[in-house]
Amino acid sequence: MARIGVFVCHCGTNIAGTVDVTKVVEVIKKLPMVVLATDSKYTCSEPGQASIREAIIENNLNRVVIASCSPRMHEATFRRTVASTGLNPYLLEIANIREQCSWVHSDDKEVATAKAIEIIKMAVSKVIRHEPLFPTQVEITKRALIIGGGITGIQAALDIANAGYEVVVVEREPSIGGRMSQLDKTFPTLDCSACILTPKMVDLGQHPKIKLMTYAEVKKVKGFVGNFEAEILQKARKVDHLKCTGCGTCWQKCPQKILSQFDLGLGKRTAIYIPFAQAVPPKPVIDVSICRYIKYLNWVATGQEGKKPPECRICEKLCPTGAITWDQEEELITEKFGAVVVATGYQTYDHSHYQEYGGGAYPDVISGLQLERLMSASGPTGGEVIRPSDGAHPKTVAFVCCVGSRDQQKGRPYCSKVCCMYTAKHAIMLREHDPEIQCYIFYIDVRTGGKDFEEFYLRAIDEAGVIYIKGRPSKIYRDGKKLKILGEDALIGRPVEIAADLVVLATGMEPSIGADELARILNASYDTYNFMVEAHPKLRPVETQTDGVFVAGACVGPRDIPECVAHGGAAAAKVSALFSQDTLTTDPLIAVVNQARCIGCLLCVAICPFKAISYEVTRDKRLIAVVNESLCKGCGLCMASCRPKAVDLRGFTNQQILDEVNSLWL
Amino acid sequence: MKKSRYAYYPGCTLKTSAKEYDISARLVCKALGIELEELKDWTCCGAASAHSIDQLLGIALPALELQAAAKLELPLVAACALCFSRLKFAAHELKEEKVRNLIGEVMGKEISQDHHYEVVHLLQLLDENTDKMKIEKPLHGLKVACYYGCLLVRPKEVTNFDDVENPQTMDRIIQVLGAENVGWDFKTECCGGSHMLVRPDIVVKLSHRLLAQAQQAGADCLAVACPVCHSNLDSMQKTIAAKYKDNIHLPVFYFTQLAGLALGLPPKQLLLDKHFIDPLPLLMNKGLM
Amino acid sequence: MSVASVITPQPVSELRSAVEAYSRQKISHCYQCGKCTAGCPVAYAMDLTPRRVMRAIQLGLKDELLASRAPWICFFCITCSARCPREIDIASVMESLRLLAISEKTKSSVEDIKLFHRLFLSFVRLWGRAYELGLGAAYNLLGRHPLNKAEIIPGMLSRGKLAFLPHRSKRANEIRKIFKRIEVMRNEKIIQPKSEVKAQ
Amino acid sequence: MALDYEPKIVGFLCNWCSYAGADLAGTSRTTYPANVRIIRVPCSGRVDPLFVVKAFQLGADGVLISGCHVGDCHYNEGNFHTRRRFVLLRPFLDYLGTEKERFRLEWVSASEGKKFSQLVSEFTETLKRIGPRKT
Repeated sequence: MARIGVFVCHCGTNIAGTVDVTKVVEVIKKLPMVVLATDSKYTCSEPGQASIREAIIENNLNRVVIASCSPRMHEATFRRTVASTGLNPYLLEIANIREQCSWVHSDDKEVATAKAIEIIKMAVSKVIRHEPLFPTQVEITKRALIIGGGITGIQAALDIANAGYEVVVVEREPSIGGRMSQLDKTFPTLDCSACILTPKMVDLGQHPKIKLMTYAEVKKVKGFVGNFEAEILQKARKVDHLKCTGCGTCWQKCPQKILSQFDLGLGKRTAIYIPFAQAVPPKPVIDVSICRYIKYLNWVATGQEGKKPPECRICEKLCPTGAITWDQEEELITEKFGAVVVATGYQTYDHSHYQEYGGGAYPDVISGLQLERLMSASGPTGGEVIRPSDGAHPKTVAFVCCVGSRDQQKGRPYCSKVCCMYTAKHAIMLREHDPEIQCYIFYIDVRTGGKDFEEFYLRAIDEAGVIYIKGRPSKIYRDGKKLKILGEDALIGRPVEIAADLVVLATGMEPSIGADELARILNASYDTYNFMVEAHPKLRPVETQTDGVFVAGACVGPRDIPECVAHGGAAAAKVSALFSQDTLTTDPLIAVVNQARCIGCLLCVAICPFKAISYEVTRDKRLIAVVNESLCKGCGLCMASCRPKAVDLRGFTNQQILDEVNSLWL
Repeated sequence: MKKSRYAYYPGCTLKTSAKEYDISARLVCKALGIELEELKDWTCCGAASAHSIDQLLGIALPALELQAAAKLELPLVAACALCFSRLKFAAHELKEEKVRNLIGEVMGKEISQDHHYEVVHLLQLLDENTDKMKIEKPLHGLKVACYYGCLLVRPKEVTNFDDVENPQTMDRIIQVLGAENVGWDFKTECCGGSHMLVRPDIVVKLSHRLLAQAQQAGADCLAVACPVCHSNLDSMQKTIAAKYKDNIHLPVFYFTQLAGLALGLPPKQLLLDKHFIDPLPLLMNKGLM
Repeated sequence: MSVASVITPQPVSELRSAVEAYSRQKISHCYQCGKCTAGCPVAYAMDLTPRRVMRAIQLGLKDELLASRAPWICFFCITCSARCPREIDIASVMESLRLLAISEKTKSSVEDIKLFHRLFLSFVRLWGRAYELGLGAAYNLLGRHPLNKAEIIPGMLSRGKLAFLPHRSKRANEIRKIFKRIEVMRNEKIIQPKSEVKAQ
Repeated sequence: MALDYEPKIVGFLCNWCSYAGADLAGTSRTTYPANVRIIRVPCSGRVDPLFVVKAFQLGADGVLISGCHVGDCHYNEGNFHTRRRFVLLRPFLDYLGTEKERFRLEWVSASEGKKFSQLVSEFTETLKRIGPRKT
């Protein structure tokens, strides 16, 4: 039997000035099950709360209605008040007679009073069916999974690890470092990329709290915030990294060569390789797609058809520690995590889609990233800038901006943000490489929104003598040894033609391949270009709609290095804050399934935005829906769609809402 | 769906300045067992003037021929790239009811919407039938720059012909003929088109760019699929060479003439003698004649 | 356009809506990257490059545009449209400017190009087919271009590439009817240039 | 119709946008007719058509459902379902002999206090014009 106490607040004159509180109390007193109705000047004040406590105890109330300001204002406060008397805090209902009554009907006391009474009646009829609710506590696995070992992932990993939590970094390449490790210098400061990156890579590699899994990919993630379980595929390296010392004998002697992806086809690497000299870990993997001995083994396995490949095994013979393990296979590793940070970064747009620029067929039309490799001292040419076609030193270099950016026709309408600056950087650096080089930069707009960016751009003009030409070129064609670029100088309004030795296309950013699949694995949303979508573009930039899954860096959109580092740090802060608690309190105002009623149509499973409903088979072989309390956010979509009304929402049950409606005609 | 019978629209120039194109096309198709039924008393498609100064006329004129072909219930094949373009545009426009009504009024007869007008170009026709080609005299050693021009490939959504920047249809045919198709970057750049009369200076400038590029790419001749391109590149070539003082000398073939040669048709019949730049010496020293 | 003149931009202009109706293109989409001009084989011969034409439409500079040579120098090779990163069919925009200039009867510096088109069509109207020799002769005569292209005429004739007499199609009268009807429809204002075929 | 006729509106407001919007109308002291009784629900998607039908059966003159603007739903996609669901309800109300005008589905954000008060005033006006429901 409900024993309800109703407390009507004056809120000074805010309510009492308009609503005849005494009259209200008189009427409410008479309602069934209301054992006490009283008023106080400021219910939320300490004395106000004290009087509620006393009243609850004196009249041993088991339901409380407080008619005051909006529940969005003080519900939490009053729950605490109620709880302090030992009564379950969820046996409270707030009647909003200030924001939604006194303040909006100040023009008519009578009407306002009448309305206040009805509002309270509704609350009373609802509170009757309130039940004691208990928030559940879930343990948190204080272990973070970082997907992607670029500068963003590295920053996030180090920050979380330094906060004292365990971190696992999963990188699909044989080494961490990402795009930044391919760069020669960085704008606008021109400091050497490797010099600032490699120390961080080493820190990560040696950090006691960080487990590094390179050459590995996340295949599956299930669970929820605090309790994720991830399946990680460790690809076969054919090299035992516990034994390997990274001495380098193997990759110096391996006879099988192939174009290096790291050098973007400008250099070669061997079948057993580390992608670049400062790789972390500094230990090789064997590229099974080209290794001669692996080819031999396959040949044997497939009944010795065709020509017999050589039984090379040179690496094995030369390895001083016997680290080569031919029988090493890929393995699926399952680990538990409390939070996930997606830092999968970007790749550059493939300019072969631009047939009008040669469709990738002209060796001397290269991408900006390729130029980075040519300029890099550790690059395929040892830092000598030469034409890929004939090794000549280019004297006239033309740059084309917005290749794969601001181009609807090519399906990339967005601005990639960094190209204007890295192109200015390239021009400045080329001049430093060879003072005789003349650079022309074709641009649509030069965008220099960033610290010291504008100054950097002007430096390209003033010091490097770059000629900026406003206009997107329409065609690049071969003319003898030269490349001709057809453009327009939009400022003078005439067509221009430039004969260059080397053309550099400032290719834009697009999400790394597979970003969309990963998003699906994590139940995070992604946009039409496969960039990750933040929970809120301004206020929740590193969160996603899925609790415990964070995003950082260029996988969210085009970003430069400082931004990536900042976002990596931000994500780390969020993860650390999460891990600073031992358990997660889950809101008990969530869906519950009445198993007896459920007919197993599973409409709710389909409709739930949070994948919080799954199903199981009962002993009597019936399909029934089951709510995962940690995933459910209590939106109530499922009940509205549930035909047999088997699922209901605690604190907002169908019956309660109907009772509220009813009360208006009692 | 390969067909062996087509309605054929030669277009005005193929009866005069581009005779050899018309003749060689017919001979080659015959050799491949493709029947061309020339539209009876066909009239001009209006290119390139009609659509430039009178939108309705620009659609009505080709629409006449589309209907004639539809009456024969045959797909329509065009030889001239300009005609092809105009026919394609008309077919494209007539998909819209508003247009059908207007043009219907202009032509004084209902235009039913259930015709979908199928228009193809000779190149596509041959490309589809390369398997039927019995190569008697493979054109070994002949380096051909395939020139497509503008209107076959553009606009893609209308002509739906091939890649806009780097088409391959003609190159495939040329390879089947045993010749070498040189890679070059001006396959679809303009030759000056119909400005021959009004702005010869433009034609000279643009055609020169093409010829120079083809020569640089190592071609010893060009293959074209359009009478306008041909007359710009062939009949103007001497003027061009003179103006730019370079020794450009590139015979310009219709791709059908090269096909004819490879199929072993007598050169005389292919009217190779109609060209301003005499191709015979080239063919001789390549041992193809 | 006269270089010295100060322009007054017109965000909304009759010209702009007419062009948009004709060409079915959204002029505001143009962000002036210049790729159209860059690839236009005849931009060098234009007083307004294609990009500037687009800009002039955006600003509603009617007189400059209708007097401009550019739309007539354009011979519809469609390279601009094929490469426009904003997917604007600039070639159709040029075409609509030609049609507008015709319907507005404005004189431009390239009357002889119009003359060529008119002559070409008048022969089609007469014979049902083009008549190259007649066209050449008439154009050179009326356009006062004596001996224009004369160098190739003999060669053409000797190679039988020019017919002395026009070929008359038996369906020429059908053609003539079509010409007539269009005239009638125009005069009776059954079709307004601005609401013509392409107009939505 | 009686001049003193005061229609009764039952309003289901989502907790995150519309309920907050209604609160804002209060904090900014805009006044609107006192004809609406607000029932707070977590999401407009929580509202079961049954509630609406019930309200009309009991004698409500109007029913208002209000949630976040499409795309702004606190639960990502709740209001999409709301929209779909109540498109289906309308013909059914017809069938019950309830005029379309008596049921409204509106999007009011937490910052649209003014919009909410206007909405209520305007809805009340409409209902007064139609007059009491004939039962």
